[in-house]
Amino acid sequence: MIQAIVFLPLLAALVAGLGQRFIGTAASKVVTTGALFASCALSWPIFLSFLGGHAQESVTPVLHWVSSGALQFNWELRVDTLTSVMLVVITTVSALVHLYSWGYMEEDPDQPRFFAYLSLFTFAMLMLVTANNLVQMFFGWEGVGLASYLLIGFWYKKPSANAAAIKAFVVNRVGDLGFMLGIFGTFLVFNTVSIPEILAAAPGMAGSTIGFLGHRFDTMTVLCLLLFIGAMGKSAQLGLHTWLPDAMEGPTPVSALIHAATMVTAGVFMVCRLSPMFEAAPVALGVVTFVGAATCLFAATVGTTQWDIKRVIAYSTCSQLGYMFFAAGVGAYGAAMFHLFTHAFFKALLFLGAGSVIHAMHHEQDMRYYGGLRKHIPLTYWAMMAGTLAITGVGIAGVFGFAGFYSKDGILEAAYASGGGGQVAFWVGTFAALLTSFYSWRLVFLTFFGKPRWAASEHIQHAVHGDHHDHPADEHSGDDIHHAHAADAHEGTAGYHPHESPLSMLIPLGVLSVGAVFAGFLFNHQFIYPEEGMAFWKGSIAFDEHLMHAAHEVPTIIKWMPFTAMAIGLVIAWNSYIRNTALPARFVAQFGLLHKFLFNKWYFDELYNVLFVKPAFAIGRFFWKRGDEGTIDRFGPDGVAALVQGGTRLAVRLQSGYVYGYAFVMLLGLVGLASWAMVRFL
Amino acid sequence: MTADLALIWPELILTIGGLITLMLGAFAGDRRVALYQIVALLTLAAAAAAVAALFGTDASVFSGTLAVDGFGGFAKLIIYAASFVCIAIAPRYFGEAMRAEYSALIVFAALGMGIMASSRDLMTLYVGLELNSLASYVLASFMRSDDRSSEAGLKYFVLGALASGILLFGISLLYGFSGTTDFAGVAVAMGGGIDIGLLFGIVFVIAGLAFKISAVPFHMWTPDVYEGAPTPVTTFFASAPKVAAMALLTRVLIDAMGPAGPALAAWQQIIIFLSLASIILGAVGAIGQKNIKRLLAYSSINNVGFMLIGLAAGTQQGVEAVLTYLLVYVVTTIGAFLFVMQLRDADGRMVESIPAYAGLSKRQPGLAAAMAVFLFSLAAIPPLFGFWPKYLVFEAAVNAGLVPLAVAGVVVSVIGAFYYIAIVKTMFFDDEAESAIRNDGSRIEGAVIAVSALWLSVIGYLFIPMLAVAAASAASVLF
Amino acid sequence: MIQLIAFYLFAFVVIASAAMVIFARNPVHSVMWLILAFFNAAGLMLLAGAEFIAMLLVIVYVGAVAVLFLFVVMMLDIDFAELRAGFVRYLPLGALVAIILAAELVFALGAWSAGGVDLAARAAPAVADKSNIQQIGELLYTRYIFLFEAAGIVLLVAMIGAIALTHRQRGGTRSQNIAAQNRRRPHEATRLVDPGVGQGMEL
Amino acid sequence: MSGLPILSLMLAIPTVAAILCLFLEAKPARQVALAATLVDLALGIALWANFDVGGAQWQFVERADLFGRFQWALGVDGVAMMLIVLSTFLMPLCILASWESIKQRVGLYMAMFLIMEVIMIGVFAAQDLLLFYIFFEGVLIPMYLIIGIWGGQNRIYAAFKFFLYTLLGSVLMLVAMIAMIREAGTTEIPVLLNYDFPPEMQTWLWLAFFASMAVKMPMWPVHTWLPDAHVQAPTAGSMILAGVLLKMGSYGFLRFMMPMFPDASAQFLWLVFGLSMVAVVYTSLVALVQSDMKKLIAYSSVAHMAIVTAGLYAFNQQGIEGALIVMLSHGVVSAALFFCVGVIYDRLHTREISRYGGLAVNMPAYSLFFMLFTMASIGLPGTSGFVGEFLSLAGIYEASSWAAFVCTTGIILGAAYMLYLYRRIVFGELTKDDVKAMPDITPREWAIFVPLAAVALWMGVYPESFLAPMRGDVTTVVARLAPAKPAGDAHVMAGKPKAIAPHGEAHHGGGVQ
Amino acid sequence: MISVGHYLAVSAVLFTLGVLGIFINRKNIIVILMAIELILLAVNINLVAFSAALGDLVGQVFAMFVLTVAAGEAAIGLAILVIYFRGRGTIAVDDANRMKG
Repeated sequence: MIQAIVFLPLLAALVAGLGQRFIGTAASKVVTTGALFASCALSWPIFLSFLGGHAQESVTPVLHWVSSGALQFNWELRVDTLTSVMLVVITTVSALVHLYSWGYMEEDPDQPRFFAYLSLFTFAMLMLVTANNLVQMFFGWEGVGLASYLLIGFWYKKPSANAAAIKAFVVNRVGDLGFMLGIFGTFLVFNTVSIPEILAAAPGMAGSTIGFLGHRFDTMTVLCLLLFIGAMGKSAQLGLHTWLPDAMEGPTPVSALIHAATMVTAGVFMVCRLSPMFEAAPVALGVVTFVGAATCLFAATVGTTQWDIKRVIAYSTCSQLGYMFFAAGVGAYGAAMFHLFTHAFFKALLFLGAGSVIHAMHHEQDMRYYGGLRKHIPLTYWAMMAGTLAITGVGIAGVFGFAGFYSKDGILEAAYASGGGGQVAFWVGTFAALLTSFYSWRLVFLTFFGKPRWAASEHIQHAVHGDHHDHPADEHSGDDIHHAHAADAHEGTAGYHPHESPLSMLIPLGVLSVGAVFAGFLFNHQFIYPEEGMAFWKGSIAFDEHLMHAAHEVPTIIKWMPFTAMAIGLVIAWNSYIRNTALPARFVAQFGLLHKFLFNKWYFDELYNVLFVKPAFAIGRFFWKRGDEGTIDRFGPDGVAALVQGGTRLAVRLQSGYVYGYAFVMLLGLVGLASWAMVRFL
Repeated sequence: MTADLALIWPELILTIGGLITLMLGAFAGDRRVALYQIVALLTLAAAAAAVAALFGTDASVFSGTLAVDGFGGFAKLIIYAASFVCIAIAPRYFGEAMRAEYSALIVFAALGMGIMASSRDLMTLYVGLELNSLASYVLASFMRSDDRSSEAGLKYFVLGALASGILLFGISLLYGFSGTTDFAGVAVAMGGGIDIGLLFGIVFVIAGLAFKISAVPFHMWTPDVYEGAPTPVTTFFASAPKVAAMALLTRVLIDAMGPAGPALAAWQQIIIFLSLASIILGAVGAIGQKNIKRLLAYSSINNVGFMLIGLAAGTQQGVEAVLTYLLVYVVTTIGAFLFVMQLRDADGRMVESIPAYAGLSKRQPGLAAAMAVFLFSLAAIPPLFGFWPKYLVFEAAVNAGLVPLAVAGVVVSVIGAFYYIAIVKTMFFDDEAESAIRNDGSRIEGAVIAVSALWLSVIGYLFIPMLAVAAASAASVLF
Repeated sequence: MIQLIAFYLFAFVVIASAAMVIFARNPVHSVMWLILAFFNAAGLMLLAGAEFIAMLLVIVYVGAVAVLFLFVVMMLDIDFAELRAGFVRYLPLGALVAIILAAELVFALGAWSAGGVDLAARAAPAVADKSNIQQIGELLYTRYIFLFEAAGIVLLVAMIGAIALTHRQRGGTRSQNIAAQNRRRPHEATRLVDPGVGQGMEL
Repeated sequence: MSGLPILSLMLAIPTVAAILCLFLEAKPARQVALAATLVDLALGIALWANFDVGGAQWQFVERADLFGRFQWALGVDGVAMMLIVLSTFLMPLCILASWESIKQRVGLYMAMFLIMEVIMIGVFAAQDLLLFYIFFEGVLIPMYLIIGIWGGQNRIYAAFKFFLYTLLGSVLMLVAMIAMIREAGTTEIPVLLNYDFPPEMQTWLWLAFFASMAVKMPMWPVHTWLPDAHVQAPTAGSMILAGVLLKMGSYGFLRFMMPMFPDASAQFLWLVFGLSMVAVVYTSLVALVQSDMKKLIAYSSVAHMAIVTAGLYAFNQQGIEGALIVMLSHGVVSAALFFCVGVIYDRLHTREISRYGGLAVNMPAYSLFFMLFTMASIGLPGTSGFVGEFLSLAGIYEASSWAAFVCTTGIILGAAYMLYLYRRIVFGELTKDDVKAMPDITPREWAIFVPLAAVALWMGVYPESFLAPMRGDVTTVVARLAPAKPAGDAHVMAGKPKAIAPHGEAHHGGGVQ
Repeated sequence: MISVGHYLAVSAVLFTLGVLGIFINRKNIIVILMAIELILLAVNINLVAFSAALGDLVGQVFAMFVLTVAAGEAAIGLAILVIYFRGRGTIAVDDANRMKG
């Protein structure tokens, strides 16, 4: 069964990708989507059986892969609780995204390719989560990277898309560097790359040291940090996050599937999968907590300033991943996985909703040109509302909450309960929750409320032929909300009438809305409650029963903190974008520098550009021109050639043609030899 | 004395044959080319047969002035064969100007060279050498109407006379300081330690002989003479006298100065110096040459340098290597010169300019391919057979402990490869030259080229066992 | 004593005239100096007891070689005035090198002592009761017969060479072709014609 | 099969065909060449199929005392066998690749390629030191002619550089070989493999061999002939150059330098690692800024081969097996990449990257293959590139964490330059008229791409087929090296077994020890 | 009796003069030929002196051969000179550099 789940998407991808010319677009879509739904249908029973507590972990061998001395790893499919959770997340979101794409990608001529890529991605992701050894995990890891690359660059004619694709791949490779070194180190230490064997042996390694780059460090710290670098790359944690916002160049379904629900969470999955290792490395866990918290805060701050609807959600994703990581960092792996689980639903929902908005707005993504869409696309509006409620964590403890409420609170409580660095993370997380609430509601208010501001959008104007409005030239370039409002002074709609999306897009929205609303409520016991958690996870992660106990025992005021933060964020957003729309501009004017700093994403891209990209090219050029050509060739072959030619000129000059010259040379030779004989004799 | 005569059949045949050739030239007229040609060729063939018949003899004749042994035999066979080819190819080159004197002179030169290779006495050495030299001077300026030929003869003569003066002076020293002209006697004298007179003798003798093999710095005549002399004569210079002089040098060094003992250190260092200087200058000088004969002159300087590496080893293995090298080198160089002789421009003149070979491989693929084989072989690029003798000399050097010499040699050989492949480049890579070059070759010459090219390609390796036996038995005589 | 004086005289003259050979501006003078040098060298050899070689030197060199030189110098119609000019520009260096060579040679050869030579190895010890000529003759015709013959060939080659190089068919001369004459038959030499009456001969 | 001299047969068939081709017109020459290479491929496959995994170290041994001083001695172990199979696999593809693009002097061209095949098989099959050298050097002549006659604009400079550079490296090795023969008294490689040369002699021998092999590989800083040669060579020439010829260098490392001079190898570990590390970073960066497609791929070859050298000098099973797989993989993938370049070069006659763009639109099948090989080149798991890279880096890590760290950065830079290349050629708007006119790949090109792609994937998914025959040989080499293997270099060594030792002697941040 | 060293010194100087004569003179080839004769003369003096000192006749025989060869050499040298003159109309050494490099 698990084989079918994993390989059906691959098969579909091959059929659609290679056979598109023969079977046509429609068949390609049917095949891939069908395969995904089949996988999904097969996955849920597995998850439910684990939920029911009567399933056991299993490993299904597929094919021999590599054996080189002690380094042996095979193609195997491992199924346990952790995998089953990921299985349903992946297959469900993927299946829905496939379906959604029927509508969203309808006009695209390259649909078979798109669907093939999506299915290929799903296959790789499934390989990742079913890996029984680190190398197969790495295979999936890289496979999803490839698919991500292909899908970000799906519209390959767009230079920005290509750049973003390469950036995603290369930045991920930086993480992979850590991952690979981590695998090597792990192999060196444990003499195996089989995950169960490593996890079994990991606690025994605590306290030992390993040499790395000329120094000696604590073994498990080194290994875990190296592996964590991999996780950072894939999960866009602070430092290696820069690719994720750019990845929004891909089609929106891709953003929903890969850059929100599944691939980016692979890092979290990896940390959870290897949680026994991390448990043996407290320093590494501290780092994970710190990085997670920092990312959480960083992404949230940036998210508050962005205008592109997808970018806001992308930073939101980044921020949520930060939550998951510090959850893992404080030892609450269950909470991390729970947030991963719920986040998959509501974030996919948000993205797909955003896609629906974009679809309706004729590919305009700038929120400054939205407004008042509530009436035009009500179903999308409600779906987005569900997602927003979920992500901001609306809910009342003990009664009902949206999905994010349970998982986020679980994280924050666990963080608080873990004490020490965890408490810092708690406060950071709480503040981030405020920001989350702010930017999420800001998105909703800007998009669905207020008056239409579409007129200034180029996309809309393209859509509406015969545009008769004259706009000030600076409106297009303005990055200030003023101008949008100036447009509003005229008629904001520009005569454009957004339409609700087709059914194929609305069904996924509906299904995901259900998930966003109920996922937390339904599953929170199994995922994060101490006893039920133990029974559910069955050791597939290092589930800390005591911590979860403690998390449930935190003071009430702490429990209410996230909700309060959420409420404050909501109020600020409402105040800024509904009540007093001039407020943000005033704020920007007041704190220009801060706004600029946040708006430019803390200048990470610029920094990296100066630090890595430009030097790489400059050094490359230097090595080429000055190194290869200027030094090696110049003093090597060309230099020798010149030297020889110099010798040739000398020899030719010596060969003057004059017989007395020749005789003189002979005499010189003779005298030279004779003198040598004299010297030698004396 | 009469018994001795039976052992010098080759020399007798050559003398008589040479005289008959002369007579025929005088009485039958210069027009009867075929007649005296055949006589001369038959003479050489008969002499070679006589040498072959005497193979295995190890005797000393005429009161020890002359040796009849395998070493001399090996060298003589090559010498006679090369001379044979040089006579055979001449008529087509000289045309109307072909005269019997040419053939007779070559026969007498071959006689002189045979004496050189068999000499066992400083006096024999000198007479043989001069017999060869005088004939060579004349041959170099044989195209007397050609300025270049007479200039070549003049230079060759002046410098050759100087060199033989130096050699003679050295011989006189050896004689004076050892009391004898017999190689064995000299060796005995050296065995007792060398004083400065003997040392000077060694220096002068080697210098004089170095001229003959055109080793640097006594090589200066080579490019000019090779260029100026008529091509069949150049072919001759590049082949037979090299063998004779090298054989003579080997004999002098091994027989008269001793492969062991105090003299070895002295001559070994001189030879090493000559060797490296020749390799380097030969390689460097050849680059940039536009005239193929001039280039082959530098190439011969270069190759002599490699042979000297084997000689520097001073071991039987080294001598074997030198002999093998000589054989392969002679085949290659004759092939290359034959190639040069095949090509004529529109006016029927020989094409000596390398740039004129541009694109030759398209017009004359077979000829160009054969030349490529010769060139790569000269550059000692395996799998061509030219690699093998170079390997042998390096092996001899390494086994004699001269590793730095071998290393220097191989490194410089790379420079040497440059100009060989530059010709290949001209023939194969460049676009065709404007002037139409035609192949004026006769079938026989074509066949000789083809056979030598084939032999120098991988087929030669199959002859290694045979060559090894022959060279070993030849070299063992000296030890 | 007289010997010593004679030696120094001969030696001085031979060196001086040798120097004049190469430094004289007129080639004819050079030849003359060369002849003088040979005479004195012959004198040196006489002093050393080599009468035959001394005579040979005079006969062969002075009688043949030097005359040949003179002949050629005269024959070649050379404008001697034009030949007066200078020596190579690296004369100082050349002279220095030459002096070094001479010094080394003198030094090296001065070290000769009969003691170091194994006289038993001599091939042909001179004996007192035979004349120099006789002893040389005996050696030549026995021990060195092969070389003697070979030397003959050397001379032959020199002869052939000299002739082959310089001999040329002059357009104006009619040389005798013996072979052609011998081959000639009566019917080739004469021709019978029967001219018609009054027509006369047409040749 | 025991009676059949299969190796000699594999040498004889192309030889005969080569001679034949010299005298044939273009069309029959092509056919003869293809037929001969296909027959050789069949024989190669037979060789592989009949290779007894786990059997004798040397199989298909042939001996004939033809040359007196040395022997016509052939035989293969697993490593040599795989490389021979690689050569025979690539040859028909090379012939096919030149099917239409070569119009001048086709007979000579085909003859040269067939001779190349003879030489390549000979190099890997030779069991005699001198025979090996003759084959090893013999490659110069045909390659020189191939580059020089059928090459690009600057072909003469490239041909000379190739010829002289590699010759210079090799001649030093010749001197070393002579010394070895003298010392050991034999030219037989199997005997020499187990001969213990005196350590100080090993040093010199190693250096001499290194001079040759490093140039052939090529290692930094003697790599500069490679970009020139590749850029100027015709497509098939580049394919075979990158596919097999570079492997001769690494084969030399494995066959000669490591087992014959184990002490010297250990002694010069730092040198090999150092140069490899420099090469990976340096050449990758240089590749990043290239504007010529072939040059870029050529530089990437240097970087890949650096991984091979480092992997070999890891002295452990993973490192060496990984290096071998990298060799095979690079043989297939770089040949494929050069063919990718050749396909579009044939259509537009320029290697300038900037002249292309947007090929995905009109050449989708081409784009797909190009993508596959790009991914294989940057070592995406599931392709051949990954297995080798992963194994060798894992091995390197055991030997030196620094080396592993620096070499692994190659995966980042490799991705950067290859994807940058791919983007500039295949992606983007299709604006240029001449590019628009380029048709997608022809059936002939399909026939070349498909086998290459199949093997690249096969090697990635099920490398056991390739690893199994070589395992025993690697074990032998590792065992041979074991006594000399550096136990622990404090500066660069990762945790030794000591690291596994429990708590007791754990001391944190102990600096250098 | 005059010591052999004296003779050898004379011959050394003669030899040097001969060598010098070959390369310092750049106007006249005939003088070069004469210089060669000087060298051979030096050798002959050497041989005779050694012969006398050793009491061995081989040196004198050798000297005779040298004389013979020298005569032949002179003949050929002059012959070459003659044809060279015929071709060029000059015997200046400076002009004999048609081939070089």
